[in-house]
Amino acid sequence: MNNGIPLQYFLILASIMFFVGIYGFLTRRNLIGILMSVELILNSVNINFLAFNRYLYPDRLEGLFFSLFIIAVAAAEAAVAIAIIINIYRRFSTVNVEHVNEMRF
Amino acid sequence: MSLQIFSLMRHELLLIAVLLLILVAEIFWDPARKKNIRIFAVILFGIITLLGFLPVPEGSLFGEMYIVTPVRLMMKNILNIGVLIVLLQSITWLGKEKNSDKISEYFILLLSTLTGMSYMISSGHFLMLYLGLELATIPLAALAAFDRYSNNSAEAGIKLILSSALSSGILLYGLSMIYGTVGNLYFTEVAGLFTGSNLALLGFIFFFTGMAFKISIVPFHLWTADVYEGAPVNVTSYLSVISKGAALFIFIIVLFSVFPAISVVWQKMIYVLSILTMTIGNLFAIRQQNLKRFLAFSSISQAGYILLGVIGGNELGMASVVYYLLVYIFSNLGAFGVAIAISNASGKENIDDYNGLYKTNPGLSLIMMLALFSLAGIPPVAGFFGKFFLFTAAAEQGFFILVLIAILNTIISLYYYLLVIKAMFINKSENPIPPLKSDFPTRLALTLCVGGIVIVGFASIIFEYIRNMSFGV
Amino acid sequence: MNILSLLVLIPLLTIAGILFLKDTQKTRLVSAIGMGIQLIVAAVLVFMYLSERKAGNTDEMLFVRSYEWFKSLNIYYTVGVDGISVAMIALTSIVVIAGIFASWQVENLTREFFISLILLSSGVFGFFISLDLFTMFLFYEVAVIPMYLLIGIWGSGPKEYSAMKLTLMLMGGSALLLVGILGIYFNSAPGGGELSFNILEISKIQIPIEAQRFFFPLTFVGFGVLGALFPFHTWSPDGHASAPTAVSMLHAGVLMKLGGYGAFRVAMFLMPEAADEMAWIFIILTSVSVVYGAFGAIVQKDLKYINAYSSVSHCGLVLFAILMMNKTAMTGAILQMISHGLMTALFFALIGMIYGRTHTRLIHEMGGLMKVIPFLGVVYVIAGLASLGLPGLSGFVAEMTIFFGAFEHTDPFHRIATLVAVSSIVITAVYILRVVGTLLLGPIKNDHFNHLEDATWFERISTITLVVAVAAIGVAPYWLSTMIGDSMLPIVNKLLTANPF
Amino acid sequence: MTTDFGYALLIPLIPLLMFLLLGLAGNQLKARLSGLLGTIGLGVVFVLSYYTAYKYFFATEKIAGAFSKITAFDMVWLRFSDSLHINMGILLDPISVMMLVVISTVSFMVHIYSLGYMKGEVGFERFYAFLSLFSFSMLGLVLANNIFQMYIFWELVGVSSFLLIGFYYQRPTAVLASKKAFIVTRFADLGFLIGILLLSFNTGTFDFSILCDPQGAAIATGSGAAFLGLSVMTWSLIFVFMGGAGKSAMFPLHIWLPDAMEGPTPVSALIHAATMVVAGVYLVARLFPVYIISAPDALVVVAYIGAFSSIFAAVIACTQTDIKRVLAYSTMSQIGLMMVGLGVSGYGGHEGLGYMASMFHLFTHAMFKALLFLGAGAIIHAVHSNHMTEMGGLRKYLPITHITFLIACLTIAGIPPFSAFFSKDEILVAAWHHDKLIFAVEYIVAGLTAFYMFRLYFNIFWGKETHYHHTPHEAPAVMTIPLIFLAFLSVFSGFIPFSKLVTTDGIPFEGHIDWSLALPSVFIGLVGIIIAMVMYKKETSLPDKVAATFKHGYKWAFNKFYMDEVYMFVTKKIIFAYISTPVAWFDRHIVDGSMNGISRLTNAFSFRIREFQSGQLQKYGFVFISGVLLLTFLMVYLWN
Repeated sequence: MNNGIPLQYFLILASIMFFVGIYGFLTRRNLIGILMSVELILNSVNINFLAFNRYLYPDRLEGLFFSLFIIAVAAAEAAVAIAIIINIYRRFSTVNVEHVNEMRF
Repeated sequence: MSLQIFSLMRHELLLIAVLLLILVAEIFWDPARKKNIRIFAVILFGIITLLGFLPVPEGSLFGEMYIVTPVRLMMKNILNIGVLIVLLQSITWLGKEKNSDKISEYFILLLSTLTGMSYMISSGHFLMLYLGLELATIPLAALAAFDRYSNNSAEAGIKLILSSALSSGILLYGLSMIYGTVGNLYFTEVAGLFTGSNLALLGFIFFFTGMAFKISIVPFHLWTADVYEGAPVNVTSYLSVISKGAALFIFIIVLFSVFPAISVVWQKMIYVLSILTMTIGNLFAIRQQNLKRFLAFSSISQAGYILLGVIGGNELGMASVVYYLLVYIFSNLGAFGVAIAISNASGKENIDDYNGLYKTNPGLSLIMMLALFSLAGIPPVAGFFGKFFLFTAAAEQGFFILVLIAILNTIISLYYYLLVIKAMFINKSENPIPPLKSDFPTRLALTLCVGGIVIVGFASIIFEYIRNMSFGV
Repeated sequence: MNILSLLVLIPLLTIAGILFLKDTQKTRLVSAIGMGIQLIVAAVLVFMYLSERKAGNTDEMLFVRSYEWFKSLNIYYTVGVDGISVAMIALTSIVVIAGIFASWQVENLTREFFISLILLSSGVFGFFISLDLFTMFLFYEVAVIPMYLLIGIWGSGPKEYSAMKLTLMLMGGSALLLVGILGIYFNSAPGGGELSFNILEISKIQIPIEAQRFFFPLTFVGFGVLGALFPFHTWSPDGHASAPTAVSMLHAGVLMKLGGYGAFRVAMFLMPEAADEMAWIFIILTSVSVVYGAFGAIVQKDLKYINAYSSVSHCGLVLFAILMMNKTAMTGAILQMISHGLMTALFFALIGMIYGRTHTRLIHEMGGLMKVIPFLGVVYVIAGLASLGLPGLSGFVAEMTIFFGAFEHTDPFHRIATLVAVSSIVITAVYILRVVGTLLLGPIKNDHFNHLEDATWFERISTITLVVAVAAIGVAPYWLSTMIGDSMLPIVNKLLTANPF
Repeated sequence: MTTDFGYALLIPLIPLLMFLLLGLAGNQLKARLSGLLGTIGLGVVFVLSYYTAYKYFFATEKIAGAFSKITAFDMVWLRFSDSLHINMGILLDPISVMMLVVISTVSFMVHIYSLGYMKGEVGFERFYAFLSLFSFSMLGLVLANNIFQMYIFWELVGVSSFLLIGFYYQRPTAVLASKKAFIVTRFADLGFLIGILLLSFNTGTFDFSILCDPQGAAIATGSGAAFLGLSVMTWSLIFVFMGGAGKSAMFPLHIWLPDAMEGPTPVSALIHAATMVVAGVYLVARLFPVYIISAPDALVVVAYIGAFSSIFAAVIACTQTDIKRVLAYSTMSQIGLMMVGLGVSGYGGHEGLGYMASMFHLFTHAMFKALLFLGAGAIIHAVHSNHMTEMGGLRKYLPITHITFLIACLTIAGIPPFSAFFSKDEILVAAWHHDKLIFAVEYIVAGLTAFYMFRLYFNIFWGKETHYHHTPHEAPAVMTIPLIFLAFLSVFSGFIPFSKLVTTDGIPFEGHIDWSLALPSVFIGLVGIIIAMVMYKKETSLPDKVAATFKHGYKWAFNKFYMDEVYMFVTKKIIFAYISTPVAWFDRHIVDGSMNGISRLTNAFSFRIREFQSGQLQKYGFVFISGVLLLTFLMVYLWN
């Protein structure tokens, strides 16, 4: 079981990924890039779940299943998002997020 | 697996059945008469709305992942009523040429989000909650972007999907921390094992903000206005009422039943956030010209008021929130119903366009006025009662200052609601919206709303009914 | 059917009746008939009340009926009246019928106008009969909201602005009020037990003093806004100036009385200890507003502004008297409400009628109108004399009762405040005579005025009704005063427990 | 105590009914008829009053040698508390009965006179309605059995006076005058009211019979607490006197009276000479026991104010040219004299000489002053002017008026055996015994009075030969008969044994004429007359020379010592410019401004925060994340 990597490492990795994702979300100008950042966030969550499950509560597989579902949902989400991004591209001829701000105030 | 599942999970199963039927109809229906799918779908939905009211035993499924209690059922029924009205209001719009090729898509998307909400409402486990939430959100993005040839609609779609993805990411991150501290994600067990450790608290906050995003609580609300404005009016009305209502409901359930241990903490958070939400929502609403955007901000501030019921943290709070949601559905859908009818007929969505409306369309103006008064909480319409109970719930916990701030906020909101009323009744217009004849479904929807607005308040039995069910959340 | 509920029902039925009419003429007629019936019912109520009292019924409230409404919160639809509410109901029905006749000539959206007007009046009636704080509050807001449309649609001048200001400020008041009511509710069972919204129930217990200190000012100011408490009175000049005739009448005549009535029925009655502690603040405010309003009225040029400031002064006197917390002064307060209600309604009716003829409300543009419209002129003088407290008209009775009641306090603070308030009678005379002198007397300033018509029949009905009421109270105040005074006893006794001065 | 005075209720009620009848239905009646109706009504009152006087003074038993106080009628009108309630009642005692006679006589005469004088005026029926209202109020005032009832009628009298002064309401001066009269007296009434408040709360009653009972508890109370060195009772009575001073045009509240002459002359005769203006005297007389026993200091105030007013007015009267104004100042001066009479009086028996004399003078003054005014009315009627500069030599044209006017002038000058000789003499006697300074003042006043009255007389009836547009003609009989009747009373009413009838304690005493003081006063009267004769009988330049000699004094007196200007300064400058305008400004801009400011602030704030809603998805995200962090910090902060 304990193959030498402490739980904290996973958690730190996950937090790094999480914040990288957030950073990406806030700074990437490309819509696809933003979407990928979100995926990064979701994956950091997956890591968290799996690590907790494996290290702390190995008798039940809740975390595991949770992350499976997250992956599935993320896929669906990405599909819809990309579809909309394509439409955005059609309408705005760009996928730069800064140009998608017709509605404000 | 027995028949019991069917009866317990009735709402969801029936919804899925309708979904499938519509899908089948879409495939086999004569293309020339596809428009009739609208009627077909609405009638089907009407039937399941009625069926939803059949008595049902309490119980749970999947090892308490799926829970049925009277109040949850009630909530589902309330949502069904709301969706029925939304669907009725959509019929005219769907009949338009530009939508003729995606009629069934509309129903399928919309009903699948409703299915998601139903699951969310019945959830007894965070996984179920999450799944329901996503099911309720992702198709919504598609709905928001439903108008393929509109820039705004596309923008609304992308803003919704990306923001909600971010928020679910954060929510999930929070859940993962809670999981890490507790070890599983059943509501009942989390409630028992939840500790006040910093990690758990952090997890709670992340979860909280994720939910707050759905309910569009300030400062997590910024997507709301843009999405509401960009999405087709019908979708906006659905967004503002149904999806917000469902999220609010489960939010309360979770707060009350999962995190009672730290109620002091979230009460303080809600205290701050509700003041922010009401105030910011109102301040933005004051200046809006576009009616949809206006209603978006108004619905933000409404969420702030509802938080007063949440902060109550007891049966009365629960009952008042559910009751208010019912009232809110009727009121807001009434307002949107008028907006939809006018938007369909004339394409006008600005408050200025409503100048002199009473001269040409007295009925619509009166309904709009009733709805706005209800939203503003003016007696004798239902909104007054709803607000009153919310405030009572907060006052019961001694949050009198909060109540005072909330009521003062209602004055600001009264101001902008009156602006619309002023436009309709007082202002004169060179070219007012011509008299329009709405078709039967629209009328039916509006009648339902008006009936709800007028009756729900006076008929104390409704409140008492909800109140009695709210025991043992 | 309880006669009290009838008072709410008749207006609603009248509205329902109007809804089915298309014809302007019939609309007026139905409104007049409906409100006429209302007047009769009110008269019957007065009669029933007096005979019941005569028969020895000493209950604090008569004709009490209670229907369960929201059971879990103990909200009941509870009605009941004592002499005070009976008097206020009578006042309201008189003003309403006068208002209906005064708005006989409303052309634009006649049906809507009468519906709003009657809806407003049903709110007022409901307010006066309610014994349950919740229903009371509900009716209170019902009475306030139609005002927006009434001023906004049928008003004149900067009507949108005035309507909005009036509505928002009054709603601001009701915001404070609602908090106060909730506070009372949650403190209505300090020893444990069922919470209650019922005024009579709550009056039997003592709300903890800490709670009172917080909720009394909220409730009092909440009602005070409607009662034109300085400095929350500024909705009144603008609102009145822009409102159409009947609305000004109803608003100044009746609606503002809700403030005074509520202030003592709810704020003072239920929270006497805090009232006693904080009275001094409000006594200062009100005695200032009595004089302040009068001085403000002196230099106004617009008839309606003059009257609005005069209302500030007179309504200030109402609140002032209430705060004196003894039977005489509080009886005087009620009398003053009734008296002011009648005469200010009369004033606004006349101003509306004069404006309808001369198309100006600026007094210096008019003059010598007595010559051309003697009927209206004479009635205006009567109203003016009532306002400045001429014996034989209602204002005198009310003011004297207040002054004597207030003077029962022997300490210098109350006495000086009283003297300040008393001094207003001179200032009142100044502005009333200034108006009468400029407007009605002297030479005719404008040739157009030579061709003005005197009052029409409906205008005569409207004004004569009010004049008769004003004179009747002024000539024979005994019954009214006794009826109110006797009903004041339980309230005063409750106050005395707090303030055994 | 006999109570068969129940019919006395009719005395005030008949005029009230007349007022209602004429006021409501007057414009339907023929003008002549309404005038007659009013006159007949007053005629009945006249008869009833004389009958009452006869019955009261001569047919009613005295109790312990004193005239009893009879309450002929009493009902509770308004109840404040168990002890304090306003009643409406009728109290008959010597002074109220005497006033009944005065009022009904003068009022009746004026009613008759006006049938001629007001003939053809627009609003003839209105005039009679107002006259009836006034008669009602004045009768109610004097019959009041409690101080509050008195106050009520006091106000009503004030308003009737207002209505009558402003009878010619299209004439701006009349409107101004009526306004002034009302507001000044209203201001004085404020004092009265405060006085009543203080008095009633000290004594616990409004009722005159309790209040004025010298042995009663009411009088004994209230002298304890003191304020600025005077007892509360004194203060309250000074305040009450303020009310009286306002109605009776005592300095400095007199300024309305000369202007009130804008009203029709019969009104001036009735209200501003004979009846209403003496209400102040009556008020003090009514409360005399209270004054003398609990607050003698207040009585000193009464005396000095009266004395000052009388000389002040007499000086002004010497310079005025409007005949009605001369008479108005004369009235003021005479009322000052009556106040002096009260002020110098004692209580009981012969001590109460001043009181008796004051009432006596009130009576005789009512008669001769009404006569003077009605005479002046006849003159004005004939020459259509108020100014003596436009008159002269009228004795040829108006013989009856001339004779009656002369009688009145002789009466007021105090020439025996005309009535005022007796009454004035006794006031002087009382003053001599009480306060020599006041006596000296009044002595001078007596001379001045004779002078200005005969200045008036000679200017009108002798003097220069004036050319008139229309030949003046004697007034019709309806106007001359009242003149003759009043002249008759002026001559002979001096022989009424007042000391037998009206005394402080109701017990008659023997009055006699103190010739040692009477002769000098007759002498100074004659001196005044002679000076006037020299100056004005023939047209000479003498008056101008005299005026030039006392240039400044004359100018001041001619301008009424600039009292009007002082008042204008107070009202226009202080009240309007320095109080009301700032108050109105404050209300609009500060109070209302702050309310508007709140809404403006909200709007501005709403505009400022719009940047949050930038439309940029990533900024939304940023706010979102910041929110999360903020909550986290809050949470850590709150949790620990």
